[in-house]
Amino acid sequence: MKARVYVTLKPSVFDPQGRVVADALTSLGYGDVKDVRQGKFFDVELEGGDAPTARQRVTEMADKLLANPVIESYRVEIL
Amino acid sequence: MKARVYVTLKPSVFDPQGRVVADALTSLGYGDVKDVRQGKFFDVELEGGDAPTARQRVTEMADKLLANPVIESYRVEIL
Amino acid sequence: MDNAVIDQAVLDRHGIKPDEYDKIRELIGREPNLLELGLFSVMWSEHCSYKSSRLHLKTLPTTGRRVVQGPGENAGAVDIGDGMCAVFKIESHNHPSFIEPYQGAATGVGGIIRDIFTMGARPIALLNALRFGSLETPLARRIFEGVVAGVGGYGNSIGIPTIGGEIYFDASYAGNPLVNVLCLGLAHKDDIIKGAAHGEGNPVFYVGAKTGRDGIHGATMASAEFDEKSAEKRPAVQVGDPFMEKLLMEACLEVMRTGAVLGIQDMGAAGLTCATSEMSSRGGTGMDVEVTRVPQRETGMIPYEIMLSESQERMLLVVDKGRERDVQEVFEKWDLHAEQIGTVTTSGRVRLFEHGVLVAEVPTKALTDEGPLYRRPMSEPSWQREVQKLPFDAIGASAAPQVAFMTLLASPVIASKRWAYQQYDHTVGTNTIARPGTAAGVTRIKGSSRGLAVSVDCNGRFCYLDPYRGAMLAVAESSRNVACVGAEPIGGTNNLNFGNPERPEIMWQLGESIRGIGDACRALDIPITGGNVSLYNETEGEAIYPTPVVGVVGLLDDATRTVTRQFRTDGASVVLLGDNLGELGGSEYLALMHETVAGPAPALDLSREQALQRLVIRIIRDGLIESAHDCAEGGLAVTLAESCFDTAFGVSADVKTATGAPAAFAINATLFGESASRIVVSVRDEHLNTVLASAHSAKVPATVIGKVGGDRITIAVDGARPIDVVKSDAEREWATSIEKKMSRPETRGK
Amino acid sequence: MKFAVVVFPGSNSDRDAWHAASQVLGEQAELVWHKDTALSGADAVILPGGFAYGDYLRTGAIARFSPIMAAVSRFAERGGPVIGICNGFQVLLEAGLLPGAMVRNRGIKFVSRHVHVRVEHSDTPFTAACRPNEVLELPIAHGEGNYFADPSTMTELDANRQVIFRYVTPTTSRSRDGDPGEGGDISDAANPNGSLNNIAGICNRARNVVGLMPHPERACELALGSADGRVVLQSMVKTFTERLTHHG
Ligand SMILES: Nc1ncnc2c1ncn2[C@@H]1O[C@H](COP(=O)(O)OP(=O)(O)O)[C@@H](O)[C@H]1O
Ligand SMILES: [Mg+2]
Repeated sequence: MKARVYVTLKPSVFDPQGRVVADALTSLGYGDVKDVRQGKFFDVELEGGDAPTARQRVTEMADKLLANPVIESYRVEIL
Repeated sequence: MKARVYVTLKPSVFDPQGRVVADALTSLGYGDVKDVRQGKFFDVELEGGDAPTARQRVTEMADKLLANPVIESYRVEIL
Repeated sequence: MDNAVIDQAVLDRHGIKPDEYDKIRELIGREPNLLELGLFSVMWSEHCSYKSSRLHLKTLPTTGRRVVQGPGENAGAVDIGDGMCAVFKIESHNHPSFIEPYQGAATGVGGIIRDIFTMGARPIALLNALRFGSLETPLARRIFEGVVAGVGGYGNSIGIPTIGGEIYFDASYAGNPLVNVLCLGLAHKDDIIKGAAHGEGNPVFYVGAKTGRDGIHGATMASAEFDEKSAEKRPAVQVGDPFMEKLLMEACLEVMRTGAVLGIQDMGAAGLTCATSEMSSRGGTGMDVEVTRVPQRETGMIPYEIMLSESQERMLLVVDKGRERDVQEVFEKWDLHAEQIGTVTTSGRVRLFEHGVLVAEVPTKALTDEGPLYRRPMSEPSWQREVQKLPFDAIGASAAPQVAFMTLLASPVIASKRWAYQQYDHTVGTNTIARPGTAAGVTRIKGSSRGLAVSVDCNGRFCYLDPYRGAMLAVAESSRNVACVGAEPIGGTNNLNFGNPERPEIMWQLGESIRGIGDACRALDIPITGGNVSLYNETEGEAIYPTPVVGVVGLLDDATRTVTRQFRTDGASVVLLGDNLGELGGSEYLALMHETVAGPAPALDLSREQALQRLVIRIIRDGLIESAHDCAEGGLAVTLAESCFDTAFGVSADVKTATGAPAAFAINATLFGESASRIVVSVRDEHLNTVLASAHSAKVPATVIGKVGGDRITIAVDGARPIDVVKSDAEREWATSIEKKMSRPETRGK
Repeated sequence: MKFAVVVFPGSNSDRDAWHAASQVLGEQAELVWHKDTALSGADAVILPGGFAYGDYLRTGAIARFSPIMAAVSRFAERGGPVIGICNGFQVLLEAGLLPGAMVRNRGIKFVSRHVHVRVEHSDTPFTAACRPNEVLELPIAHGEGNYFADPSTMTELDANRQVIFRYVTPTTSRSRDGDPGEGGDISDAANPNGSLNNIAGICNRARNVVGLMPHPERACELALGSADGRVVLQSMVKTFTERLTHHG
């Protein structure tokens, strides 16, 4: 079973990495770049199990460890 | 126009971040975690333009800046 | 794989010459199989066997009353009193840093840190010597950006302060950046442990990161039968895991204290192959290894891949039989698992087994000692004498001194390197006495009054103009920098970065440089305890400047009795120790203002150099001077300016015209000439006569050339005032030049 | 008094804190392994700087699960003084012992240099010995020191006077010698990492838990360039001894 957890900074949180990338792109001549936000994802491979259990367990992992609710939100996807 | 660029380490490039997360999850009691790989993504927002041009431009950006061809591969998706 | 035919193509891919192959067959008395060929190819590689440089390295002075460990071990060690040793070595990671700047530099730092704690020493400081192409090119900026981030990313995380280094930018490094990292460690003399395998039947343990296909040399892997097996999944790029290294470092230092570890070695270049053969060779023993016991990160790895992998953060230990548990416990405390992969034998051979089946058997000495040794032909380049001429009449009009002054301050070679070192944690450990950018790195030793000073130096331009003298100048400068903080030089290390040694003129540069290092170290009484050689640094036949980076370690009896380049007292006298000869050969002034790299390298009289260094050490210990700064790139004018920077003071000086250059260039030669053996010190009035008297009795020329104070930098030459600027303007040029250049857009594209 | 310095596997300033407390201040200090479950009678707890678990994920994210952290929380709940320095601050945030979170530095680079911070309130166990608005010169060394909290949390922090240190411009007069050292002003230029409102350190509502990014423990001896950090540790001692005299 394989699941992917997408973690993104909440819209209200300033994203320094995204900003730096956006600036770099603009100065590289991509004037049409309005905004860039950087996120991360985790591909979690699980021993056996079915989709629902996997989703439930991985959601738990995201709550506990993978994302920080103060600044981040996440989405779980079963691959 | 909004595009997302997924950047992942090439398959056999060592991923210390994933390794540490996997270890942490295991010691948190998720013994069924076999492996974790970490990746990142960039949400690029473009001024106007149509899907094909957006894809072509963002692919260009990925080649030039967003991905490191030596150890990473990427995939562009139009949102 | 035994029946794999070893034809010319296979030999070529393994970089093994026909005569070398004959020698292999002679040594093992039969045809090697592919795995055995692989073992020889990495152990007999230039990197591991030093086949081109060894005969020359033998000529270096490696002994001295303080030397506890010379070349041959993972690092050198010198006695610093109180039963303690300074353990240090320098390593290069040049090519990997070109391929992937961040990871290349990071893993370079990781490698040298392992060399130090492998000796039983706790790493306490890092320095680095970096070379890049011109900062005007995007490629150089990208590599510079990545390398600095990588050096910081690894060292910061482990918590070893980076306390110094040097950075040059020159077109000759455009395709071959240099990343040399020096690590300094501290050990009790009796705790020093060697990388040797002793005692038949003792278990051999593997600990650390799992083994992947990282770093297996592409060429040696390209053999047909592997291609189907594992096509795309073989990156040469190693990725560093500083957290794993931190665990390894703490665990290894702790496990060594149990006394259960008889020998230990890191798996660096040539990985498991190098560690198993070197350890048994040093112990005069042998080793049996079951390769399938080696923890693997990837599936389907064959013995060839396991033995040649250069995965990072791995150690090999020989444990006292019966004490396995003690060792396991310590590693488990650090969440590490030590796996027994073999045992020490008396066979004098490395024997590899796959599921109990013997797959390779080679005499250890054949791999480590019987490797090829080349006395490669050397010949002075045809152009050498030519570039030593300085055609003043053909380089255009002498530049306006003040313009040249401001331009020099903004030159990346001279400008403040804070953009880089502010990315390095230099305060962790609470031992760093001198902040980067103010002097040689100075670290105190807790529990004693002592301190250690370290500097790494090399002016590649001088070495290009004259490899022999250039190398001597590198030793002199490194040692001088250490003396300028009041430390007595007690040991040295070196990193020889050169082009392709199969070209006689490159080999000549290498030979001359080693001769220069040897002569200078003998004269200045600095034993060389180790080092590293990096050859083939060239692209499309264009070699880098010969760059023998020299690292010198110095001892301070009282770590608080030290000074920096910074003036400290308003109205103090500025004194020049040494002669201002006005030599412009190979100067930054010529390169910058006249696009000329030519002329004789500055003269060097080693006995005068030594007198100068001994003098400055003494007057610093006696608390007689406020600051000391040696004259290097940019000459006297830049040294005076740098003595004002990061202080509240300006300076006004008046010097005599130097006679080293034709009249038209006299003033610039006086201000910007790069003669060796000069130090600018500042002295409070009450000590001035004592200092001048000590200089006189030490036969060191000493001239009062000015006073500290005001908010301008004013330098007069025989009354005329070629330089008169507001200090803060000059300082801004110097301080911000590199960050201005680095704030330009980047791409990954080369 | 007795300091407990928690040692996570990737701590790298643990010995620095231990040295400052025991060798410089001459107090008792003990290194406590993160797998331990008790603080063995400590009067104050220091969570030191470093990269507790490599911190490739989020700084401090994994450390909060270490066995010792339960003991640290209990100690804090009972009003025991806890200070988190740099990585220790990040751990306190992840553990929820302090509000807010850390984001990557504004410039995305690791920043290692000396900064100036103004002591906003001296009514915490870690600033009790400071003069009002005293400005301290302390080293920073971090890549993720960009403090963030949502607007409501920010209002609370101000309402409850929980912002303890702010990055300010250097003072003309060095802070420790006599002069109160005013002139340290909040400005964007003085902000090394983009922290909201130049926040360098905060405390909890009960004021016994403090976190800050700069390293006072690395600035306790003039030989190291600044001894301004000593007052932070001295504050702990002061608070402790005063408690004794009150209760004793
Ligand atoms: N330029 C040099 N001068 C003196 N000793 C050197 C030099 N280059 C290498 N050596 C010595 O040769 C030995 C092998 O070097 P190396 O293969 O780099 O060791 P390691 O594999 O531990 O890095 C070391 O003891 C090193 O100090
Ligand atoms: Mg090594």
